Amino acid sequence: MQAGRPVDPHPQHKVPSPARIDLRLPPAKKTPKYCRYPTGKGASIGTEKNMLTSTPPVISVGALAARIANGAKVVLPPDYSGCAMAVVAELMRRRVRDLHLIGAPVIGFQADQLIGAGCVAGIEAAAITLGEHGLAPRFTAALKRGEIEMWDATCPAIHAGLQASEKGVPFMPMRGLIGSDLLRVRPDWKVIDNPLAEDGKRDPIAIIPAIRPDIALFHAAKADAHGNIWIGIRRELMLMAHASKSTLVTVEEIVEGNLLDDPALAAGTISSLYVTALAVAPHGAAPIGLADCYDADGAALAGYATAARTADGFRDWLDRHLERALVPA
Amino acid sequence: MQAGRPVDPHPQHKVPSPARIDLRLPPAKKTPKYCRYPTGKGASIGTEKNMLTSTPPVISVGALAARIANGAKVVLPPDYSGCAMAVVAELMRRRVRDLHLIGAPVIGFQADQLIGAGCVAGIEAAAITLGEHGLAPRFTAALKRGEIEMWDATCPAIHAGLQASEKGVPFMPMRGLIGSDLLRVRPDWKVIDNPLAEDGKRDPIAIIPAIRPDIALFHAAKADAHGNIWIGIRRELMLMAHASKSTLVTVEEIVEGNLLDDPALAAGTISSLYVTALAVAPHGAAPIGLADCYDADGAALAGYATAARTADGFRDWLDRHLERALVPA
Amino acid sequence: MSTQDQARLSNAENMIAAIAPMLRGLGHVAVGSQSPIPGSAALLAQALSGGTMRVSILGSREQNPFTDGGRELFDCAGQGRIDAFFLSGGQIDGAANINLVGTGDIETYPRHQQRFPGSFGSAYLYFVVPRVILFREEHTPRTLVRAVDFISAPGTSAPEVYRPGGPHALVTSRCVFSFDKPTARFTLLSVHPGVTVDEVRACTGFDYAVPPVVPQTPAPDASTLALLRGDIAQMVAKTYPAFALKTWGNSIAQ
Amino acid sequence: MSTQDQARLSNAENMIAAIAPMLRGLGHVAVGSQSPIPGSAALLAQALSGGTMRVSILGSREQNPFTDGGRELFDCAGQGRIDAFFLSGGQIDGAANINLVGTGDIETYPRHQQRFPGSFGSAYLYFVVPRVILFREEHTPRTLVRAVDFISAPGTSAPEVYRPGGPHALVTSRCVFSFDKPTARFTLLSVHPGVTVDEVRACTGFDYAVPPVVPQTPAPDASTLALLRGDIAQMVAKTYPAFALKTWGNSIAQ
Repeated sequence: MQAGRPVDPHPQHKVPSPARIDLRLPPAKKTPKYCRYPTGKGASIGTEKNMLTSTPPVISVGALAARIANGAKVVLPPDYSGCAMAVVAELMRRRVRDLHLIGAPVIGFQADQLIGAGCVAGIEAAAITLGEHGLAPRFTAALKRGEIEMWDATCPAIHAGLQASEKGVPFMPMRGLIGSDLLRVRPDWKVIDNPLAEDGKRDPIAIIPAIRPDIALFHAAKADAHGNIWIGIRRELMLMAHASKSTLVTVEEIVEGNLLDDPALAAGTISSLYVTALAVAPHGAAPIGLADCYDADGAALAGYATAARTADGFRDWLDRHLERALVPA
Repeated sequence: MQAGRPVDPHPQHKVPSPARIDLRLPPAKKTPKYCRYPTGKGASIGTEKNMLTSTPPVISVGALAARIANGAKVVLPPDYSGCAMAVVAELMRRRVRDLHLIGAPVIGFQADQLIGAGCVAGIEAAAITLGEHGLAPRFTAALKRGEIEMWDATCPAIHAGLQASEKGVPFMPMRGLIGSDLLRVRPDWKVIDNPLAEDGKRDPIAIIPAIRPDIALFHAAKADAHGNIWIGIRRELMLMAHASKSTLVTVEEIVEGNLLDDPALAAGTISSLYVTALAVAPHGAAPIGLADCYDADGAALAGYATAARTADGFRDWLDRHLERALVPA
Repeated sequence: MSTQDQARLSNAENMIAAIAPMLRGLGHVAVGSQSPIPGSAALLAQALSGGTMRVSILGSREQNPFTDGGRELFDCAGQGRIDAFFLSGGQIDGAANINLVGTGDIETYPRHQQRFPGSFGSAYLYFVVPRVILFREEHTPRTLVRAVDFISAPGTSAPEVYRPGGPHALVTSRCVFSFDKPTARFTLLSVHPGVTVDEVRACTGFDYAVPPVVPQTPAPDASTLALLRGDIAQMVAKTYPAFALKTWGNSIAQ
Repeated sequence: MSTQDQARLSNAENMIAAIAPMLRGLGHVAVGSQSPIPGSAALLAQALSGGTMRVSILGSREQNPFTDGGRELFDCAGQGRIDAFFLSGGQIDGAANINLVGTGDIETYPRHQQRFPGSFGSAYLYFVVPRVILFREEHTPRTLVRAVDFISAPGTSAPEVYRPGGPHALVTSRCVFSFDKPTARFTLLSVHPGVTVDEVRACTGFDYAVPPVVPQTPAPDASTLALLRGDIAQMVAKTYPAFALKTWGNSIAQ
């Protein structure tokens, strides 16, 4: 695919029209059969609340990856947050095509690997880097050959675009940017005059269109049986989930109980309301680390960075990696 | 004070200019004297991190209240969040004047009491209500007599205005509102054409100016010795703190250690970075409840609602209340 | 209590029974705080949904999924993740405009004749939630007026205004109106047991369409009623104890 | 190691010693991830501040106060709560424009001759943080250029542009430049020990002002140097282990 400047990378989300009114009650049903909560005398209904609701399905890593179609717009976290590397491996195995990746707000190994494997048509991020392991070599090579579209951004513009979707508004204003060449290569960003400026005073300000990904994909330490996800202070993951049409999550483990019942844990939990499906993937962020769970495997990451310097090196790495990373479908 | 329509309730925050460069190192100091962390062999520097930083002072409830000057613009949480009722009592005792209250986004007993005590010049909120205890009687009476300014809002507009300050932008766009009489009584809100709308298509959208309070005032379950505040899922308190020039907090207790060191607690913690000063006020939200700490005192609240129906009844209530609520200065 | 007495519905139960079927097939129904009748209807509809419906009740400790502060409900609605919500009004008019601010000439604002609490989230949620159900127990010419004195949120909008949501129906203690968006007008859809079409006309300050035959609001069958007065009432009591006590008596108190 | 050897500063230490005094008197200094030299300088300045300075280091487990996700640093800066920040550039030019995107004619974007990682938060933080200190260890005509090929963030702005922040100084392995906003030009402020004014001129691709006398960058006194190489080095090692190992050797490894 040739690089170019599509007119609008973020078409607005359409909300369906309300259905026509229907006053009839549904056909009578025998109560216990249709209520998932226990109705016996001893049962406490309150603590079973989420059993009443539609819970996101727990599926395999392969099945989760299969929900990411060719051409999907996928938002991914930076390497310091929770990266669903097991799913990235599955996407490369399936040779998914034409993904549009969004780094929230920067992106590292996930992007470089997917680009190297030919899965990516375009990328929007404030930076693409392997951090202490240097430049992202497959990204750099693909860009040089014109194989991928690039939407250079700046961190707060990505946050602002995602927050616009989170709030259901078409844009967010943002300071800075004026005089940056980012505005030249981002025709979708505009500068307007602040409509609230004092009379007669010019106050130019950039506006950033909403970013509405098809899919948010990330890895977290734990989910509960109801599909709530604990993310702790990594709230960019919550923003990603709020902004996206669907959210796919891998977790280290599924714990008993309800994360929302514990006031301390609830503060770091994304409700299952925003979760489309999840899969259990122990060590699912490796070789990148997962805060408070495991450190990054520096040797593995350095090995990748070295191998990926050439297309051949990357192919060898990929073959070895996919063999190792086989998961049950 | 007569009700009216001031031109701009939210003048923009001015950031001071950078100081001139100074390359000289400060005068040499003997190391241990100027470093607050222990330097002995056994000391772990890392865990003492916040001892290095400027920590908000812990002062008395009276001293905290004394930081709220006549005419201050104060943002207060709704009754379901953490209300610093002990400070409200002190403000009434001091007969603070001309406060501009902002409910984030609705407000109850705090506003009604402060209005009854003659402390309030204006109020911005999406609703003023005592909830199950009915209309706010002193608010209603003051409005009828033209004693306070009213800036009627709608919940997401207050959130948007506070988020604008949180992000350092002059406004936020918001859907809805068009055709509402709120736009007639809020000349500071404007409707513009979405600058990103498709060519030739009109898409009117409201823009809400930033709300930048002088002070955020609230009560929370706990602080740590470093001045970090645990708020759990009550993140409107975090938004209030981010948006305000200064933040005053009362807490049930101050705990040992550092809330930010625990990944679970950190997720529900506001950094001391945003905290100007704090005071310990056990049962400081009473008679309103504090989630997971104590319930509301329904009889006390009902008693207030009844007494406050008349000006005389309110004065009697206030005398009794301030006598009971005496705290050390 | 005779079987007949047991089957007789209170005003609140009539409204719950009228609202619940309007929620059928929806994925996520949200309820504001201090809305016990819609809350009860939503919990009943959820119980009948076979586990497909999610209900979020503000102010509930247990039916509340929100962990991102007070703004999350509104953001969630803006994202299109809330299918139905409930609004009331100190005044509601025939064009489904609602007034939560106060009565009197708007030129004298804010010195109202009667001040209501305020607009809450109505000026936003009415625009973005696809199925907004209006409810008002008091059905009199004082509450259902020809034209509201203050529009907290308008019933309809010009075509260029972004508005995926809007009014679906109005449920009172006497009847159910449906709302027709193209004509911006209510239609009398059903009257509750014991209420006549003429009585509705006499008690309503606005004009509305009346079809040749106005059916009675369908009553819940015996098992649904038992569910409402049993498990649902117990769940409602957790969030709205005063309402549950008034509606279903001491047997529900925990 | 002789006393003289001990006093000799490495390139990194020269830069740290040059940056630390620029932070004096500030309340809150923030440091991006992968910025060990500014991070070390900030921690040193904090230690010398008598407890009045707060330092936030992105990517640090222990010096990081942010609990509101990736956006909080930027929001915090937008609120005016960050007094100083540090930016680097693949290219930096004489007007303090920085390029973090890539080299080559912008008309061929995005097919750069050399691609850099990207602009990170520079296009915002450069505008809103009052004291932005530019740093670049490599001081050559390749990095310090006449005009950057791509402006990630401009050094100055037109008067009508909201810009409470901007460049304060540029610190390299050879010298310190101060930045003068009205003339949009750097001035050579000091050269590091062993570096000459001519050497700086030869290695710099942009033009700048040179005062009649250019002092040497003040070296830290013995106790400050001991602090840097002792406690500060240990703190730095927690967040930047590779840098600490390279700069201060194995004795620092934990």
